[in-house]
Amino acid sequence: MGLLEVKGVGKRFGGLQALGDVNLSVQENTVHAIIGPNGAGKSTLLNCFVGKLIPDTGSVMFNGQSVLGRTPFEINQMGISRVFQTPEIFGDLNVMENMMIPCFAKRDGAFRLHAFETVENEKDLVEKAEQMLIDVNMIDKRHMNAASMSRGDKRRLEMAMCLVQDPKLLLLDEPTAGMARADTNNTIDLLKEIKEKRDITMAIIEHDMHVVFSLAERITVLAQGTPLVEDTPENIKGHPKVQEAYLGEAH
Amino acid sequence: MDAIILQILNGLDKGSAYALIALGLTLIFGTLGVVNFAHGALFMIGAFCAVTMQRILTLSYETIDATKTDFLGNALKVKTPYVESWFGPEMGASIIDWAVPLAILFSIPIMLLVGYVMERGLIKHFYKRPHADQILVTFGLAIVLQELIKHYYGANPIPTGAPDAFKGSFDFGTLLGFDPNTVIYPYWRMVYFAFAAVIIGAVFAFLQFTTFGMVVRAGMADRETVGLLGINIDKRFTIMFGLAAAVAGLAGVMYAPINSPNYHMGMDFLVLSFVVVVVGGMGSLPGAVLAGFMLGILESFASMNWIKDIVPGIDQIIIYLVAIIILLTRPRGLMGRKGVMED
Amino acid sequence: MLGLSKKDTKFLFIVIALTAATPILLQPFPEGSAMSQFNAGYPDLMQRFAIFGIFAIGFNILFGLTGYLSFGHAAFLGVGSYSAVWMFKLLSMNVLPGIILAIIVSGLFALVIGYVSLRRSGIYFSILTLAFAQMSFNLAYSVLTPITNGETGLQVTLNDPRILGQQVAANGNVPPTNFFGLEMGSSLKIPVGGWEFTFNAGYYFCAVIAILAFYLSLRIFRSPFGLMLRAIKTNQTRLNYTGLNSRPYTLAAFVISGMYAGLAGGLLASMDPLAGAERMQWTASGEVVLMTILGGVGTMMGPILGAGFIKYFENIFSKINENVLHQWFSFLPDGLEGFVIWVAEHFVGSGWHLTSGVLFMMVVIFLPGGLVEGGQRIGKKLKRKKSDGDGDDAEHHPKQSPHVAE
Amino acid sequence: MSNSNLTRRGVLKSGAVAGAGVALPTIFTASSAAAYTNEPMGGSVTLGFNVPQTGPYADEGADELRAYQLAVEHLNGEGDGGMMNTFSSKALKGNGILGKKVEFVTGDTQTKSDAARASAKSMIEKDGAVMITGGSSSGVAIAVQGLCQEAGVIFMAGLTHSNDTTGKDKKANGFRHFFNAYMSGAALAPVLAARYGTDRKAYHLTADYTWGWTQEESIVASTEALGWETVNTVKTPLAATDFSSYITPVLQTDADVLVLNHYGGNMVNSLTNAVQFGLREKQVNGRDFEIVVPLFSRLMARGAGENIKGILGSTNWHWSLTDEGTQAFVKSFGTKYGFPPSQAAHTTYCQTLLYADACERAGTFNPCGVGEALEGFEFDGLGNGKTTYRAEDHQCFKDVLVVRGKENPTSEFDLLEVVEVTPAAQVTYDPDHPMFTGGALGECNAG
Repeated sequence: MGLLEVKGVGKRFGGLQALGDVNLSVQENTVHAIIGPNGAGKSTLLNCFVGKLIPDTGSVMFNGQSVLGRTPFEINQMGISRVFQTPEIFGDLNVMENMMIPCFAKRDGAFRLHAFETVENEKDLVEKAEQMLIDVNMIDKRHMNAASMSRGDKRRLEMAMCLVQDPKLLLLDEPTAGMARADTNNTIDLLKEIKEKRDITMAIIEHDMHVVFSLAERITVLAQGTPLVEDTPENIKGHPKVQEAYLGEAH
Repeated sequence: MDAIILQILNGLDKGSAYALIALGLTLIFGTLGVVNFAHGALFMIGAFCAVTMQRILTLSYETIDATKTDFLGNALKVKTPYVESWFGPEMGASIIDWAVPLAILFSIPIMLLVGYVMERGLIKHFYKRPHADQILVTFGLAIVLQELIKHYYGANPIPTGAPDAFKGSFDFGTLLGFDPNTVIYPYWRMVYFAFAAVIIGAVFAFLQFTTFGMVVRAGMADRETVGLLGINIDKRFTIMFGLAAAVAGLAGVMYAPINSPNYHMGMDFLVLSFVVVVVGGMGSLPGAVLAGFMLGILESFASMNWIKDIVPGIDQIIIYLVAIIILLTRPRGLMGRKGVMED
Repeated sequence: MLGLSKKDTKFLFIVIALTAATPILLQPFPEGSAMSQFNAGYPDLMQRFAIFGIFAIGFNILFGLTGYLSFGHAAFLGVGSYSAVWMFKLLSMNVLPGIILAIIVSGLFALVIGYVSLRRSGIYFSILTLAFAQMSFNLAYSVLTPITNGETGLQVTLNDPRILGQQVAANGNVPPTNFFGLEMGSSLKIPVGGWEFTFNAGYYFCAVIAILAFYLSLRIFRSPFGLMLRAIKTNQTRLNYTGLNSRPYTLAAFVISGMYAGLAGGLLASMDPLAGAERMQWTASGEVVLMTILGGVGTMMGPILGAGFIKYFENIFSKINENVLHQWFSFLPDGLEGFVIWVAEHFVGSGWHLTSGVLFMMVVIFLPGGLVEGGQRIGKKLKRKKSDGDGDDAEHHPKQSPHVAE
Repeated sequence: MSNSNLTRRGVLKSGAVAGAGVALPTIFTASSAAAYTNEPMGGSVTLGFNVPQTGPYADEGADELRAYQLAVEHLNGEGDGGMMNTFSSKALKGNGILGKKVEFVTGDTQTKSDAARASAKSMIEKDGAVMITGGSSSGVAIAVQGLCQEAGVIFMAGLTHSNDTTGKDKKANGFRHFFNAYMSGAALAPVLAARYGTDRKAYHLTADYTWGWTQEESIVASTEALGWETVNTVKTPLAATDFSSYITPVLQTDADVLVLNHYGGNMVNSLTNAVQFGLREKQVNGRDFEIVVPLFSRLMARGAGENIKGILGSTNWHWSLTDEGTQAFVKSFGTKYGFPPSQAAHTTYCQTLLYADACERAGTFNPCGVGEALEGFEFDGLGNGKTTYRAEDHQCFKDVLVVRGKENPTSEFDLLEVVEVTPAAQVTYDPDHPMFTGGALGECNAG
């Protein structure tokens, strides 16, 4: 039984069958990549995990519970954190404040009217957030305005914000999209580091084969809304079906 | 039945004014992304173009009539408009009588100019500023414009009649088999409705069938991409602002005979037209027009006696009530696009 | 101290000191001098500064922190006033029950309106709140006259029951509003040289409450709750994917700011026991928006400054008439005097609206951050002069997030 | 108070009343230092002119202000003296009031009860005004009257026509010179019956707020008493600008008279709309359809242009009256400003003179003394014939004018012609008439 069990998920948008009959199982403590050419339905699938979309058919079970029909914040409270294709951070706040928000969410749940406490006085959480910033090498930028940082730093911050919640499952939506090669390599290193430091399950949607093969322990190949194969990176590399699916693709 | 026909006509008439103002608001919002709180003031300036035209035509010289006395007991000064002495009393009188239609010609260049100056002088600097700032600065401008008008024209309404040819009303009822004089409608109000229909049609045709319009529509949909194509969209948007001002101004000129213009008529319409725009859906031109007519008609129905007997005070709140219901059932109004002004 | 950081404590004490000294600060010109027209140190206006300060502080909790622009906040102010006056009519002229009821009723009202309106965001939210407030105003003016006394406004009369208090005062009139015997209208007048300072009980009552309100909002700004509200303003998507439900946060902010408005309304009625329907009109809602933007959205001091600014112009400039102008400019030669007065007339007396319109535009054009930004710029200039040649230019430091208290 | 110097001075000032030898600062209510609120101490006395300067009634407010300035001039012995020369009471000497020069402050009511009270409060608290006057709507008049009662100053109402001002909301410190809705009805109904017959069917459109309701009630009662039938009474929102949807239903009834209980912009628009829909040319059962506007104001009538021609209504006063009081007033106002005064100007001018005269006769500015002098005061020569300020409700009783929109005006001011001057006796009612009950004057308050 995997941490995330996807059974028979299908989704139509009008006349377009975005997802056919997707079955997928993400095992605990593995890095699972979902790859496929443009329009294969990767993002649609991811949106079904986090509550943004509800599939027409099938089930998505996380840790033995269905996530379908739940809102994004409920699913996050179950233990799934998500990193977006373009970093979603709180631009008007500084780095430390960005970090405190997931800390509060983790401790206090989806809503608490803590109007008469002071952020600075939450020593445990401040310490936790600072430790996380140290881990991702951003501690010297803690007072910086988040919007004024480079894209790479924003990505780093977003990941830190997700990781500080100790998620059971971390979903990454093309974490290196639009990045220069150097930045991509930094991100790969960061993710590897994270993987080494803590027990975490990751599901990555990715386009870039370099990233996939550097990180993934298992790979699902998606084409036209249905999974072609699921296997280890080594086996996927030489798989004829995969090559066929990617024929003519730039990657 | 006759009552309902009449209220539909009333509604179309009120709706014409709402729709014309809302159309201009939406043009400005859709193209420039600016929330223009001074739009009501443009409508008001339009109406005062009619007043000014009337004033110009009735510029008079004074002669003393010794047979009559004024309120102080002095000999009465009789005013004779210059046009009457130039063209003869009858011709002159009929020229004055046609002040409002003449004001249409007079108002178009004025409104275009007002729009151009407003856009280049002020609005331009607010494209990238938050909507709250745009609201504040245009609201300030609206106050300034209305106070200036108040200073020179006073606070009282100023009667600005329609030409005699359009006075009186048309008896619809007899065409439809009702008793005479039960279903009648004033000519000028019918003119107003027709005029609104023509203007709305013209604006849509302009946007639909001219290259200029196509570029603007594309700009409304995706400003950056159009900008990337190397098209000078800003210049076209300036023209669009002038156009929107002209639409509001024409709506005002034609409205003058329906209700005597006063300096705060713009503010009276402003809030309602915002409700109309939002109910129609931000940025949607057909939505604005549709919502304008819909709310006008509903408002008219709500003022019918038997409805007021059932729900007292319904005519006071109907527009807001409908707005709430529509916004709760259709999140982005009748025809709004996703993501516009939602943050 | 008081759960505040050092900087905030200092800030709070400055505010307390300024509030306490208001009767002196607002009376800079001697009585009878030509400039005494500009003095604002009389009870009614000082009370209004404090009360509208509270209103704007509350509004800023919603608009400044979450970015939700309510265009119907005056409705809560009006509801607060009506509740308070009803308490004066039924219970007693003690202001306490009135103010408490005002806060409770406006809170409930805000809960209902907020629950519905917060289903939408952006301008759709603004229009929903506007619609609710306009409905309240229109009905209060007409159909609800039995409750609101319509056009005239709800007043206390000699026939009211006032079961816990005096029905008629000893002098045969309606008893004055009081706080356990301390009459709101009572003042201590102290003449100093040519000046006369008025220390009014009602003002200090409002001032104490305003300081409490300010302190509370300072705590909210610094609290995790306040942080969440600011997060809502910048990125609701991220907030939802971080496991936080934005709806109860925005609703709580809406209700809290509605209660602030109700408190302001209750105080307004306590200082002057009348509740007029115009308090709920869209122009009144717009006024608090203007106050907040004019002062500086999301800053602590901004809304208070904005409230003071607008109320000052409304009450002082509208009272300057031609006679006063003649007094001022009588030293000029005749022709010039005539011209100066002709120009000035546009802006004072019946032209005070024009002045406020021009000032709104000037502030937004030249001070996008409101009056607070103006203050900061002046402060910076002074600082720069001091540290001239120091080379310690602020711009060479990494950009820091602006501190919300500034 | 750490500065003992400040404290000492405070005591010195209040010492006269608080008693010598009190070492602590005395907390006193706004006015107890003096015998009454804002007792004039120096050589001048300040009056507060609180009129609408912004909003739809701003022009009316401006005219009120002109009249106030003229009255102040006359009181101080400048100008030609105006109606002071024709006023039956000769207490005023042209040397100010009680020898004190008259000064004034102005404020903006914005035609909102809140703003009006704020403005009046600032006059009382900041400028030391001993009397407040003005206003152009009943809501404002009642609100400010209540304030003046609480603060202990006299309120001389400006333009306010609602029965409530001297009915259920009457106050001991408040006085009204203007006529009211009941009087409009009582004056108008006989003229209507005489001209249009006693078997008419009336349809009322009424502004949906307190003034509108009292006027509708008054007109309905007085016309029904003469045999008219009321077909319907419809309330219209204050904010309405286009009245078409309220006018068209009239077409479907058998009503042959339309009564517009509207004022200001509402009146202009509803009348304009009614004429647009051809109601003036309409025939019902062989008789001309008629429109009636019970409360006419020349300033507002101007906004309706030609539409007012031939329409009957009532008004408090009109410049074309020929008595010597009116002529003196019109002459001095017209000479100064170049156009004739409005009824609002006339009322505010009269109120100022009446107040000053009452102070002279009472020998004090104390509101209680002034009130006593005004109560039951009978006078003449102020343009409305013999007039009484009734003690029971502080309402003036005088002749009421029934007017009609003039067919051939000679100037832009010559819009109304007087049809009949209804004698005061005909419009007088009992103080406990049901339309006026529900309130009490209370005791005069001197602060």
